[in-house]
Amino acid sequence: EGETVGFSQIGSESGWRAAETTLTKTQAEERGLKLQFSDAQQKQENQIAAIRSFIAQGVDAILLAPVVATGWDAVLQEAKEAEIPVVLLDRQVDSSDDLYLTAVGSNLVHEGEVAGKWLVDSVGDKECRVVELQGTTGSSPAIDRKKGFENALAGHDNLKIVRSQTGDFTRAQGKEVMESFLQAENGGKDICALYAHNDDMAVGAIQAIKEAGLKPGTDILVVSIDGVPDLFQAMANGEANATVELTPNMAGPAFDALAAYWKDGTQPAKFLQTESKLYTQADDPAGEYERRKGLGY
Amino acid sequence: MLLTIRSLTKTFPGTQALDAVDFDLAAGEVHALLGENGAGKSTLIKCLTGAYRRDGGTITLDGATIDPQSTVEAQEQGIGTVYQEVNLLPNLTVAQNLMFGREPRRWGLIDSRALRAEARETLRPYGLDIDVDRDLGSYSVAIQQIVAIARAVALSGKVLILDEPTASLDAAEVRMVFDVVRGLRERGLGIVFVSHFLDQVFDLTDRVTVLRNGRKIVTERTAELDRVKLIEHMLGRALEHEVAGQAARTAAVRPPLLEFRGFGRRGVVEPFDLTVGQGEVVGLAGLLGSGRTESAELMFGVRPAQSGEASDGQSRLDLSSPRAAIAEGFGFVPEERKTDGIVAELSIRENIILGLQARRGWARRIPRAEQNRIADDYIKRLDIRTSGREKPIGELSGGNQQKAILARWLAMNPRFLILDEPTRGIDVGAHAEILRLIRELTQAGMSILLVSSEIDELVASADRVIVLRDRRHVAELDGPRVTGAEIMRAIAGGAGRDGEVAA
Amino acid sequence: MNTRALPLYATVVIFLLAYLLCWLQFPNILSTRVMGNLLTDNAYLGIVAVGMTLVILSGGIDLSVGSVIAFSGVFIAVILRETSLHPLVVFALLLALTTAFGAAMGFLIDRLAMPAFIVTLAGMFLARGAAYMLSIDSVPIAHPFYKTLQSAYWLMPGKGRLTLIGVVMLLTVLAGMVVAHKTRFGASVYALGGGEATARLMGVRQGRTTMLVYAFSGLMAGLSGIVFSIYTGSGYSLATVGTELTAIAAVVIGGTLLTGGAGYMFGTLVGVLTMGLIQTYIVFDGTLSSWWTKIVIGVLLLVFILLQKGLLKLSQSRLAAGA
Amino acid sequence: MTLLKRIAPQLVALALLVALVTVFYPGFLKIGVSGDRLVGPMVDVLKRGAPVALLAVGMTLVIATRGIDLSVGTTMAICGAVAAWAVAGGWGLVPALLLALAAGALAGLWNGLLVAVVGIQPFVATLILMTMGRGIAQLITEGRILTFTDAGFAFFGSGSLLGLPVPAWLWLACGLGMAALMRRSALGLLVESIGINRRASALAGVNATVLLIAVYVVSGLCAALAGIVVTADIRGADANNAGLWLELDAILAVVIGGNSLLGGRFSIIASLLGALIIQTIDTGILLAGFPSEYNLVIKAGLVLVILVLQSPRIAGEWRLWRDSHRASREAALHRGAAK
Ligand SMILES: Nc1ncnc2c1ncn2[C@@H]1O[C@H](COP(=O)(O)OP(=O)(O)OP(=O)(O)O)[C@@H](O)[C@H]1O
Ligand SMILES: Nc1ncnc2c1ncn2[C@@H]1O[C@H](COP(=O)(O)OP(=O)(O)OP(=O)(O)O)[C@@H](O)[C@H]1O
Ligand SMILES: [Mg+2]
Ligand SMILES: [Mg+2]
Repeated sequence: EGETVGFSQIGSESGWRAAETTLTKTQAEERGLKLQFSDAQQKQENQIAAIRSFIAQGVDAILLAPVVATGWDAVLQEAKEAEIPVVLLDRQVDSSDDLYLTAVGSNLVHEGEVAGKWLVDSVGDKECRVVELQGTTGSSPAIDRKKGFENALAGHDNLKIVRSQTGDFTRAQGKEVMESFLQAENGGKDICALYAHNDDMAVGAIQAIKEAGLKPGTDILVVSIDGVPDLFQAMANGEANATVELTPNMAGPAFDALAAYWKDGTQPAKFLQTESKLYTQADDPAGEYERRKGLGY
Repeated sequence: MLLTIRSLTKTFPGTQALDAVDFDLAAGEVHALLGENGAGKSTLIKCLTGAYRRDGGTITLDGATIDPQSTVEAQEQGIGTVYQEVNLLPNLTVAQNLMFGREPRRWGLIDSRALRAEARETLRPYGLDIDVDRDLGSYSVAIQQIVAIARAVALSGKVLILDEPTASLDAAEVRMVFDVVRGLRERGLGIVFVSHFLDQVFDLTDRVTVLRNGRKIVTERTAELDRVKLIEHMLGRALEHEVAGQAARTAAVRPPLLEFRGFGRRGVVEPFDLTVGQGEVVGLAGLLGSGRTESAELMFGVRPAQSGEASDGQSRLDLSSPRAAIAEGFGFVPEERKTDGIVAELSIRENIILGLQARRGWARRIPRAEQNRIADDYIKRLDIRTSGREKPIGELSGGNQQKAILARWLAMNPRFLILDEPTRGIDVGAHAEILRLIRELTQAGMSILLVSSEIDELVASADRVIVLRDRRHVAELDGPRVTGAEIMRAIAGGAGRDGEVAA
Repeated sequence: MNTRALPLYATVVIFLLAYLLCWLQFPNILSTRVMGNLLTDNAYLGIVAVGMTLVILSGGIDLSVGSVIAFSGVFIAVILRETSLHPLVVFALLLALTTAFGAAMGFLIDRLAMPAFIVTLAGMFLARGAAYMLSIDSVPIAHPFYKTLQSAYWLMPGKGRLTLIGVVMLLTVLAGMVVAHKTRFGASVYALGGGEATARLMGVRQGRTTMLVYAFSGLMAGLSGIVFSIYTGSGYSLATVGTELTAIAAVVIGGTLLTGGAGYMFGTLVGVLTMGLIQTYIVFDGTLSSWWTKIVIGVLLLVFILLQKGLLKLSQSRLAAGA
Repeated sequence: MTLLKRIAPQLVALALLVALVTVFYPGFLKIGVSGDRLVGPMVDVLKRGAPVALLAVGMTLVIATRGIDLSVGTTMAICGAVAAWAVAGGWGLVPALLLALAAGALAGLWNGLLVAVVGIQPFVATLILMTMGRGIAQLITEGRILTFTDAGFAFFGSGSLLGLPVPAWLWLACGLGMAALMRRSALGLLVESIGINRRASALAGVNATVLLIAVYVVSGLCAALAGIVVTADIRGADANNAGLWLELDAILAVVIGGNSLLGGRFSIIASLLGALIIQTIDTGILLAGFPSEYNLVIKAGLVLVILVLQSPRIAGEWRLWRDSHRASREAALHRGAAK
């Protein structure tokens, strides 16, 4: 016991990630593990350097939340040669799967599909013009959540994405871009639904909709992804309609898998998928808000 | 003729700097180019060497028409130049400066050893034994000037142009430079020499060309001219009183105004005592680097003193910073006008009222009409040559910039004004004017500290002269002992080394 | 002693001192493994900093380099994916492209008398935008030649790896030293940094030199992009955001004056290693939260700069007193 | 009159840009009324331009002193975090705003001391706070988005006054007020003089050190206002993203405003126009509906074109061409008259 685990986190760019960091730390503490934390400030080069430093230090395992899918072969190979197991958190890499022990995470495309399916189901046969707030241009959640959503809409010609712009995963940009959507779509009267790649943008956009004199959740349906507390609050107020949860507790399953591996070399499955649960206004959003409030979001 | 210039013309916005000027330079002559401040001397040189694009005119060198577009081209054609003020690069070593653009190379790479050797070789005729591997900026202005001259000489195959090369040199160094120039004349080079020191002109040059307001006035053999006539050509009128002779020193004891006791700073100036009387002109004499500027800066709080105190008879003075010194009624016209004096992109008006405004505080702006009045007043009184008060001061000729800085301080009417080389680069007319002004100011009760390398100037205006050597005040001359010979002796360290310290 | 080299000495002394302090706390830091990592992990930064040093010496600044590195990676990855060209050919194409890009910025800066800060800022937007347009996705590079490049290293005693890209970085610094200190072009660069007007009067071909300086920086950014693509084995348009600022900080810590005209190429190497050491120290420590990481990096940066300033003052006054 | 001449290039650029955007989005100039407020893309530009415009006011002064302030973006984040923390903590609106302004002033003071007293080059000195600042902001928010519900505070972000958005009033007041202060008092002259030649100004008795510090403090205060606006706008302090990279936009605005990065003469009004130009580009891109990946290239291209057209060399060539044209026309007239 008392193993040292290095954790290379992407950064702290959103509340969700802060929550993931907090949960990883508390999980490690509960299990009596020593956590070496390194914040990469959104830079892959910092993550690679951190992993190499972990190897040089001789940690017992490495948790990696990769900022991008590509480019990990060499450093993972190094870890493998040093016989240090690596567990990927919440995002995938495109390296060969024998370079890491396992990956814990959700399926980003699937999340988009869940959100899209909810919209398809709730709109029915009505004509619906959808606007989309993308995540940071080029980031894998932005790409995959867009793809999944489009998959779900395929074949339903009454739903059309009429505007799609990046909101950089931030509230401010979400609000600003939504304002311009409203502006461009006849003051918002032509928009029937908003799909945001994360909840923060949705929260910003909800404000923009309110300020334009429309009712978010009623006049414009709002569906987004992540399940952060503020969005549950919005749902409780009837201002948002649905969110797909992405649990920030990725470390728990990771530590479980590591414990088993350390004990007798058990190889876990290569992908431990977390549930992408859909929450709607019917799922006691106020209660969910209370449950999540203190998690460090 | 080696070099022929025909109807050279150059116009700046608002100024006709050169108006169809003709100029000839023979091989084997030193040709003086003279004129008041702003007459167009530097402009002529810059047009000739491609630093400025000329508006019209032809240049012929050795019978062939040339049209240098850049200073490099001029250099390649054998014209080496020392420009006024813009000299060399302080961040490069002496050797790099000397050899810039023609560094010796081995296998395509600069050969540092040969570079140093050649640099030392270039400097040899000037008797300068300095470490050529140190940054040029770490040397005094005088040494930088000699390095610039050495570089230009080395570059000039046919023509050497020197724009006020001697402004910051003292007598011994001037002699050295002149020896080199004479040697070049023997070798058949044509040399253009710009200076406001008429003695040097008569000493060195063969012919003289005078410019006034951008026009050529006359070209004559130096030997056929006398001083008075030359000045008349330059000014377009006779000079009423040239700087010469003794100041009319009154034996009357002046009431003391300021007293410095044990004033000094480690590594800058050794502690000294100094009393300045009401309406008195105290001169500071010494060789370059003897600590005159440093003494002046100490008194003005540029570098605060570490020891000693100053008082005005009633109370102790706070001289911890220029602002404090100004509040005590001090003023300071610095030696390096480009870095310490002018604020180049501001207009003449703004430069003149800057000190006044700073003293009034930012909240109380001097009304525009008042600013205009002050500026116009000094432009007229000091005869600043400009197309208007709104011209950026950086576009004035060097001498006129100096006058504008002087105006800044006069406008503040200090009780004690420190003038560090106030006449450097200033033409004869203005020179006389400034010395007249000094007299006028002292008569009105202002006290003046005059730092100068020109002993004549000190003799002409100072009531008392302090001599510095190696950062120490070594002698004080007053009354009838303020003569050129006495000052020279004290500087050289011959007479009265001891006993006269702070007599 | 020559006063111009003082900042360099100060930088080296501070770096060694810092390394000593780190070693006292984490003995592991003196292993060849960490030293090898320091070279490999900062290879791309070192290369781009060489170009930046020259630009800063000339009195300019190049904000575009981070984006150019990202663009290079994407360019290489996309071309290798779409065509069957050999990577070496692609490298040549890329270097020509980035050099031309740098030269174009230099042209604007000189001919239109526009400030370098702004021109290269636009260049930064442009290069990043071009990378987006090539591909938004991160693109893996699968070419076998890349595997060879990536696995080219020399195993030092103690299991440390001296990688190919680390060596390339050291060679680049060496080349940079030659260019800056041993060629007429280098002398012109220092001259420009010392004062444009004076440099012109002394015979510097300002236009040519400016263009070459930025072209050199573009070349270095391209090379750095190649190294970065080898380092990560992929191209990603969001990579190396803000690297220009890290590079500038490294150059400044290395003792080069931001106003131009004074500094040493070797100092930049030390500056880069110092930045790497700060990173390594923080990872070894492993207790800093995300926000304390940022604060500590800033504080360490400040401490380095203050120490350098202090050391400089001290030795200067020593010299003055001794003289 | 001289002012008009000074800002003419910016006005022309803005007009051309508006025309260009209108081509791609015909409704750009439409202004409607919704309730008691004006709505329309132009109003959006006025509102969305607020952060950059506010930053540009302080940045203009800093740049006039030959400095640069890279830390304004992070200062925004710090001040926003402070304000949100105070409001959420029940301090009340006014103390929260004062606290945020104090934080901005403190950040500016820190920069100013490093630059003016310690003597670190502005780029590096402010780079330090730029690096640290987000960490400090996150320390306050503990990494989450600190939300609040105070309607009074939100008013600064999304309220409106006499039909116009409050942020627009803020930057207009701040910019015009500062411009007036600079020109009515002697501050403008003194700031310009230390920017051109600090040493000479100090020798002439200008209190250069204090003035330099003050300029950075003003920049910090402007950043604080900008931070308040963006925080109020989304009703939450987003320490990570508030003001991210806005320092670059602010510098760009100052330069598009025709101010020299080498210090000296400055015009705040022109910088404000620069900020408007940038915001028009940004809003125009959003409205025109191009795919996101083209945003940067379009912005870079437009900025480059504007800067090239404004560059002193081009202006010089243009004047030369115009003068020679005029001269030849006059000559032709003379000839005509002679006949
Ligand atoms: N760059 C410039 N822009 C505008 N006007 C200029 C510029 N340079 C010189 N002038 C003007 O041209 C005239 C001639 O200046 P120049 O420097 O040639 O005088 P000078 O004879 O060298 O004087 P000095 O003895 O003071 O050095 C002056 O009226 C000056 O104001
Ligand atoms: N010959 C020299 N060799 C080395 N250093 C010198 C020499 N002359 C001057 N210096 C240095 O240059 C600095 C400035 O010299 P400067 O000539 O301005 O001094 P100064 O006493 O004011 O004389 P002046 O007023 O005649 O110029 C001094 O600190 C001095 O140490
Ligand atoms: Mg002259
Ligand atoms: Mg002196």
